[in-house]
Amino acid sequence: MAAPLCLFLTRPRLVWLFALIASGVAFMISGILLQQVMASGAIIYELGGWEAPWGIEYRIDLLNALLLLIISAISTVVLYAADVSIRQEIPADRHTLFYILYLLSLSGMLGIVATGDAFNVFVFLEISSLSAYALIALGKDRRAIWASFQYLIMGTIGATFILIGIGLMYQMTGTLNMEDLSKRLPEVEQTRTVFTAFAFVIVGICLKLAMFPLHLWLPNAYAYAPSIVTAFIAATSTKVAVYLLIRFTFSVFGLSFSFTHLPLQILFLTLGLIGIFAASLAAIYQSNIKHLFAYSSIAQIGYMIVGFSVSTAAGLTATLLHLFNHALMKGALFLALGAVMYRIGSTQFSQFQGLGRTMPVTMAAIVIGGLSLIGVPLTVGFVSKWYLVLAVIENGWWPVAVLILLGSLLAFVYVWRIVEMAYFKPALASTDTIREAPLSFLIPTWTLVLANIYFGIDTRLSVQVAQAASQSLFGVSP
Amino acid sequence: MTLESMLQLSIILPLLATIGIVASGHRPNLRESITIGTSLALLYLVINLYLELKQGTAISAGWGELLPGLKISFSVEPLGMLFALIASFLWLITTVYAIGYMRHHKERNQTRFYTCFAIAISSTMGIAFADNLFTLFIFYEVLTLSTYPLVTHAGSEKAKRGGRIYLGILLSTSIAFFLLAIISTWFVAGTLDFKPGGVFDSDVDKLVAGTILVLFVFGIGKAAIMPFHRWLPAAMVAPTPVSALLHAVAVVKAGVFTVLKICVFIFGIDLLTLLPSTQFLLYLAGASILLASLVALRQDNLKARLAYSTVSQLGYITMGALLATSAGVMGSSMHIATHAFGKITLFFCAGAILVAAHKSKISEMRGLGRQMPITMMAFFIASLSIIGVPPTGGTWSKWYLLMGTLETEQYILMGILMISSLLNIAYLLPIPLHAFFSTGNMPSSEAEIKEAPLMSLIALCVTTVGCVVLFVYPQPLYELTRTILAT
Amino acid sequence: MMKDLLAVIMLLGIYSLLSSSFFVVMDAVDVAFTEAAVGAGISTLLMLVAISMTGRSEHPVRHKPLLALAVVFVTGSLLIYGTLDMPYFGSAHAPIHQQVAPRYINDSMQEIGVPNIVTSVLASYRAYDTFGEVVVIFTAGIGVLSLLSWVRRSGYTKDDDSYNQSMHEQHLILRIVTKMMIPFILLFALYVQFHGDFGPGGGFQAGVIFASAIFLYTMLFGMSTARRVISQPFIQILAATGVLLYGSVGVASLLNGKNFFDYSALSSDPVAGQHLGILLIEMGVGLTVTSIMIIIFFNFVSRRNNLPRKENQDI
Amino acid sequence: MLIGLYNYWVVVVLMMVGFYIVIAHGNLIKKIVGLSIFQTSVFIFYISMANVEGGTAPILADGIEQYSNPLPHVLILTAIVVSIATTALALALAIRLKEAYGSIEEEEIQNKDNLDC
Repeated sequence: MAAPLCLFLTRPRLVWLFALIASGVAFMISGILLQQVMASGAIIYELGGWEAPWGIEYRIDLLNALLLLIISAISTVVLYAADVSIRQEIPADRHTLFYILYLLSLSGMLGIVATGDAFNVFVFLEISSLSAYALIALGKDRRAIWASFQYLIMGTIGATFILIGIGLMYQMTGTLNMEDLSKRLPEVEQTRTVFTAFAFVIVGICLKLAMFPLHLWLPNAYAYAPSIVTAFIAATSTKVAVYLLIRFTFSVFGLSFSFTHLPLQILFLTLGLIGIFAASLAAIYQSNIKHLFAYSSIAQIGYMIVGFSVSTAAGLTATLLHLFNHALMKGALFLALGAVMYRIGSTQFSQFQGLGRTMPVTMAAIVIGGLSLIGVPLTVGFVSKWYLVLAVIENGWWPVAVLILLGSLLAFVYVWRIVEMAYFKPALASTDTIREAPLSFLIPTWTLVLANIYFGIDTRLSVQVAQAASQSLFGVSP
Repeated sequence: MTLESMLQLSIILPLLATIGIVASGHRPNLRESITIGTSLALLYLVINLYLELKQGTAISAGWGELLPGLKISFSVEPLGMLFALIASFLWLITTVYAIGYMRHHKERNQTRFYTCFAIAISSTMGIAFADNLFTLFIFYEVLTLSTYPLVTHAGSEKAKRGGRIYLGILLSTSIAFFLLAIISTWFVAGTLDFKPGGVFDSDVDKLVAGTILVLFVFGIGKAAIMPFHRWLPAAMVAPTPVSALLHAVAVVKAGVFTVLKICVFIFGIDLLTLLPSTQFLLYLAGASILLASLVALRQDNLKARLAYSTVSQLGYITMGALLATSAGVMGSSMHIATHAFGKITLFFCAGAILVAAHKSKISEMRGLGRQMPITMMAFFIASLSIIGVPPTGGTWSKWYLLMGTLETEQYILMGILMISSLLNIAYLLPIPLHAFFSTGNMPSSEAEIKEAPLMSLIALCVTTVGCVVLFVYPQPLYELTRTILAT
Repeated sequence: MMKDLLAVIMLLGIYSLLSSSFFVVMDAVDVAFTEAAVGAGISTLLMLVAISMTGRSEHPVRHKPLLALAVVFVTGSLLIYGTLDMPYFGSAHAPIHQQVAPRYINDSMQEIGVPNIVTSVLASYRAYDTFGEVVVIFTAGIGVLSLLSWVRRSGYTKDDDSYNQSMHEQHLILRIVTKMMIPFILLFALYVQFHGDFGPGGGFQAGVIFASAIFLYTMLFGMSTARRVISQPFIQILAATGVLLYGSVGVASLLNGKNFFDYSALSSDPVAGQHLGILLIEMGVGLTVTSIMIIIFFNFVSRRNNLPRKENQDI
Repeated sequence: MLIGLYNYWVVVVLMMVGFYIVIAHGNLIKKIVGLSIFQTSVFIFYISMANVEGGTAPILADGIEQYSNPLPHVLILTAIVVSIATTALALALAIRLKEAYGSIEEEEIQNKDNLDC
């Protein structure tokens, strides 16, 4: 059942169309998967026909099914725009390589999410990261290479940390399968080794996650990568890291361990909040819009962390919702930026003057995406903020709720800067002749924007899945 | 046409009009006929709804559920009806006025102006007919956003600064406090629907409910309670029709309307009297009334003076709502109407003076009554209405507000109301009096000053007459406000 | 603090070699084999090529080690703290030896029929991991290609060749010895490839050895000669074929109605099927690793050859 | 107790040496070297874990009862491949950086970047 997912792990030398089809197929499969999981509970697929602790299995429950859907959907949509953008931003002889890397990265992420084996996670993490490094380095600017190198160092340290953590866990339990781990860990949970294992896994994941103090690699990596890559990575890779965080703390280590033995709750809460504010403030002062949204990503990750730290089903629901919604927003925003890049060749703030008139459709997309980021009603951003604040209040953390709302105010400030620039200033002479972006950009961008609005109004699907997923996580863990 | 669709149409119609306005952007005549046509149609719709309401028909419509329990839905009730009537009627008048003003002033970006105007009215209708807090909140935010381009219409650095203050205060209060209050209400009461008598259980924690009340009152920045009133004077950089409709009528009234609605239908007046924070807020409103009046005295710019006067008048309405007696609520809702007519007239006059005489400073207006007698006469009558002197509508609302303070034995507040009326006299009446009875200090330019454009003149006469009619024939207003608490 | 990067890299090579001998002591022969080939061999080589381009001395830049030291100290002490509750080194009763591993040790002979347990775990029980591993190396290859591949393909002038030629003339003895050695190395690689079932070795190690033979050839006979023998597109196809071969083994079992990578589907006799499967995927691994290693190396070297010329042009 | 764990402690020290090089050094090649050391140390850690006293290499043969644990070996085989892949990519990036900036020192690169802005 899950195996067709692997089909596209095979890689002939391919072109855009093939990549698009592959990604589309993955999307459809994950859609079907989600339906099946909703209907009949977790799907287990044993690779190689060996049962779980010995072989490697795929274990798809609601949580990963949701993630699979998000990742493959975003990737499909983004790929659709890739053709045009890539032709301009990357030299011709690298195109095939680009698509290969892109697919590799995609399959890496899907692999991380689907697998039920801790070590397998590490392997796929490396696949997706290595291809991401290379993709980022394809950026035109020479700073892209430097950003990529920084990312590589940080990412590898993170991965090695995770490896150490997995090793320690393995040493204490003798198993690598997540399900098995979660059964055996409680027996040894008082040991210092398990504590250390947990710490290493978490720190490693947080590096990948770009959680606040460990976020330094992210802005440059996002800003200098080719636009398509930014759109793809921004919308998916941090989500995968959040998934891992949830998976390890809730499923593998179990709620009681993660939150009662350790001061994790307060730690994450503080870091999340600081992240929201520091990154939002940083975003306000950026002069490059890609940088701006990169910082906003860090801030949004802060929200997810806060939801996570609430450690109730409601909080987790909020996090998952935000995961889903943020992927939609950032996908749309970075794609729209890609369109701007395509026409103007820069995403410098000053270049945005008057763009509201020269590229109205693209700018409208950015505005709606931005509103969603702020959390204005009728967009997805509102839905997740609503649940987040509700979850926080449920726990009686009033000040946190106020801070979250203040955070969205900061988001408003940086989004509004763009709006003002684009709509209330006359166009620059140099950009006066710019035309609207080509359709192949507009269609995917607006697909995501409309998804933003659709899921902001008809929230049944996303909320239900998120709720069910978080409840099942809480049901599993004692 | 069913009533339900009529209700929905009253919200959608202005939105539909925006399409026409944008499409006909290059033909001003067509564009403005569309605007006027739409406003006529809207008024017709609202009056129809009013007549139905009078016969006791319940009208409601839903647009589906956003989250479980979070519906977007509308219904007609007397308070909202009152607000909708005022807003739709004054939209018509203001449009007429705006056409004269904008053409005479040769403003740029007129299409954007009319478009945003229509969106603003649509969201005002949404606010008026909202059936729950959530719906109200959405339209509240839409109103803020759609009026921003109107405030910064001039495009100058000053306008932009004003716009930023406007947007900054309104949005930050609404997100940081209003939304928080809504979510807390949801959390405590489990519903956001407006219900007569309130949604909170009677045994709700007084402290929690009190905090929520404070959050609401602060969060509704549009009600311009001090210390969140700064946006209102800042927004005066807008063209006069905008100041007139939005900052005298739609926006601020949306604010106080929301306060009133929350007091009556979320808390319920019974609960309201029990809350510890009500006292505090009452005195805050009182302080707001007095301070704003004092500040108004010192303003030389006419529009700024009017703006501070608005801040002070809004304090009346908030205070009336918080008094939590039927007289107070009635006074408040009447004051929404009477103040709307009075203030819009004043703004129309200010605009007319600006257009015709290019004057915005009060000190320059001496002797202007001879050149612009109609305008100044209207100004005089409207001032009387604001002060609350017969034969104007303002008399009634002030009367009921005073009754409210008496009933609750809030003698201090009563004193405040009295003093503030005196202050009103002090900062409003001198203007027309000087205009008529002093000699001008710039004789050279006065010869060229003529009466305002005809369209604008018609508009301000209509509203002036409105002020008087409200005094002579307050029956419908009374009926409507009386039923607010009865439902 | 070593300022000479060459020395640093040589030390790293020695470190790798030492750790590989440590692996032998620890009874991990397969790993030792790989570490020796990769850590001490390939990666040292690649680093050397790299510093030949980037310069071999480190600038004496002052860095602020305090923060780094603090971080390292905290991490280190956390780890030490973590070790306190670990089972003792070498203890046979540690949970790690109780849970999953016994199955491999006791039953793999019946289930798979391959004496080298590492191979059977690698290629069958955890085939998916290995597949991932192949994909990782493939990714790296593609990544390097995308970073370094030279845009102009026909960038070799006569000068370069003659320059190379003259250099190589001087190493006549070396050339002859190497020429003689290369077939043996290749042969050894093949042996390792197919003998992986019984002794240490397998596709990965074989691939590395195979590639190193070609490196040797390249180093002595020059890039252009090597390019003539093995063209870049050809290798790329080879690399992709390797991954595909691996993947299609999985798909084949899928089509036969079993799970992905369930080799028992490949033949009527499950054990024989396992054998066949392992053989095939080891080939896939070998193929990919060889070609990717060659791709990486070629791209590094050709980048280097292009570098000085580019600078000349700049001047 | 000390004897039982000394092996791990040595490994920890090695790891930290590598880790220190990665974060403290400005030279990119040295960073990569540090990463290598860091990763190799983790490998040693895994392999130590797999060792059983009196065991032999996990290749089945007659007359031997005690084998080392094969699973970590497998994991480390994979991990070694991952590490060489990372190293190769990192080196490639370093070469490109050298071409683009004319330097492989972290500080110099950052300085040049700042000049750009």
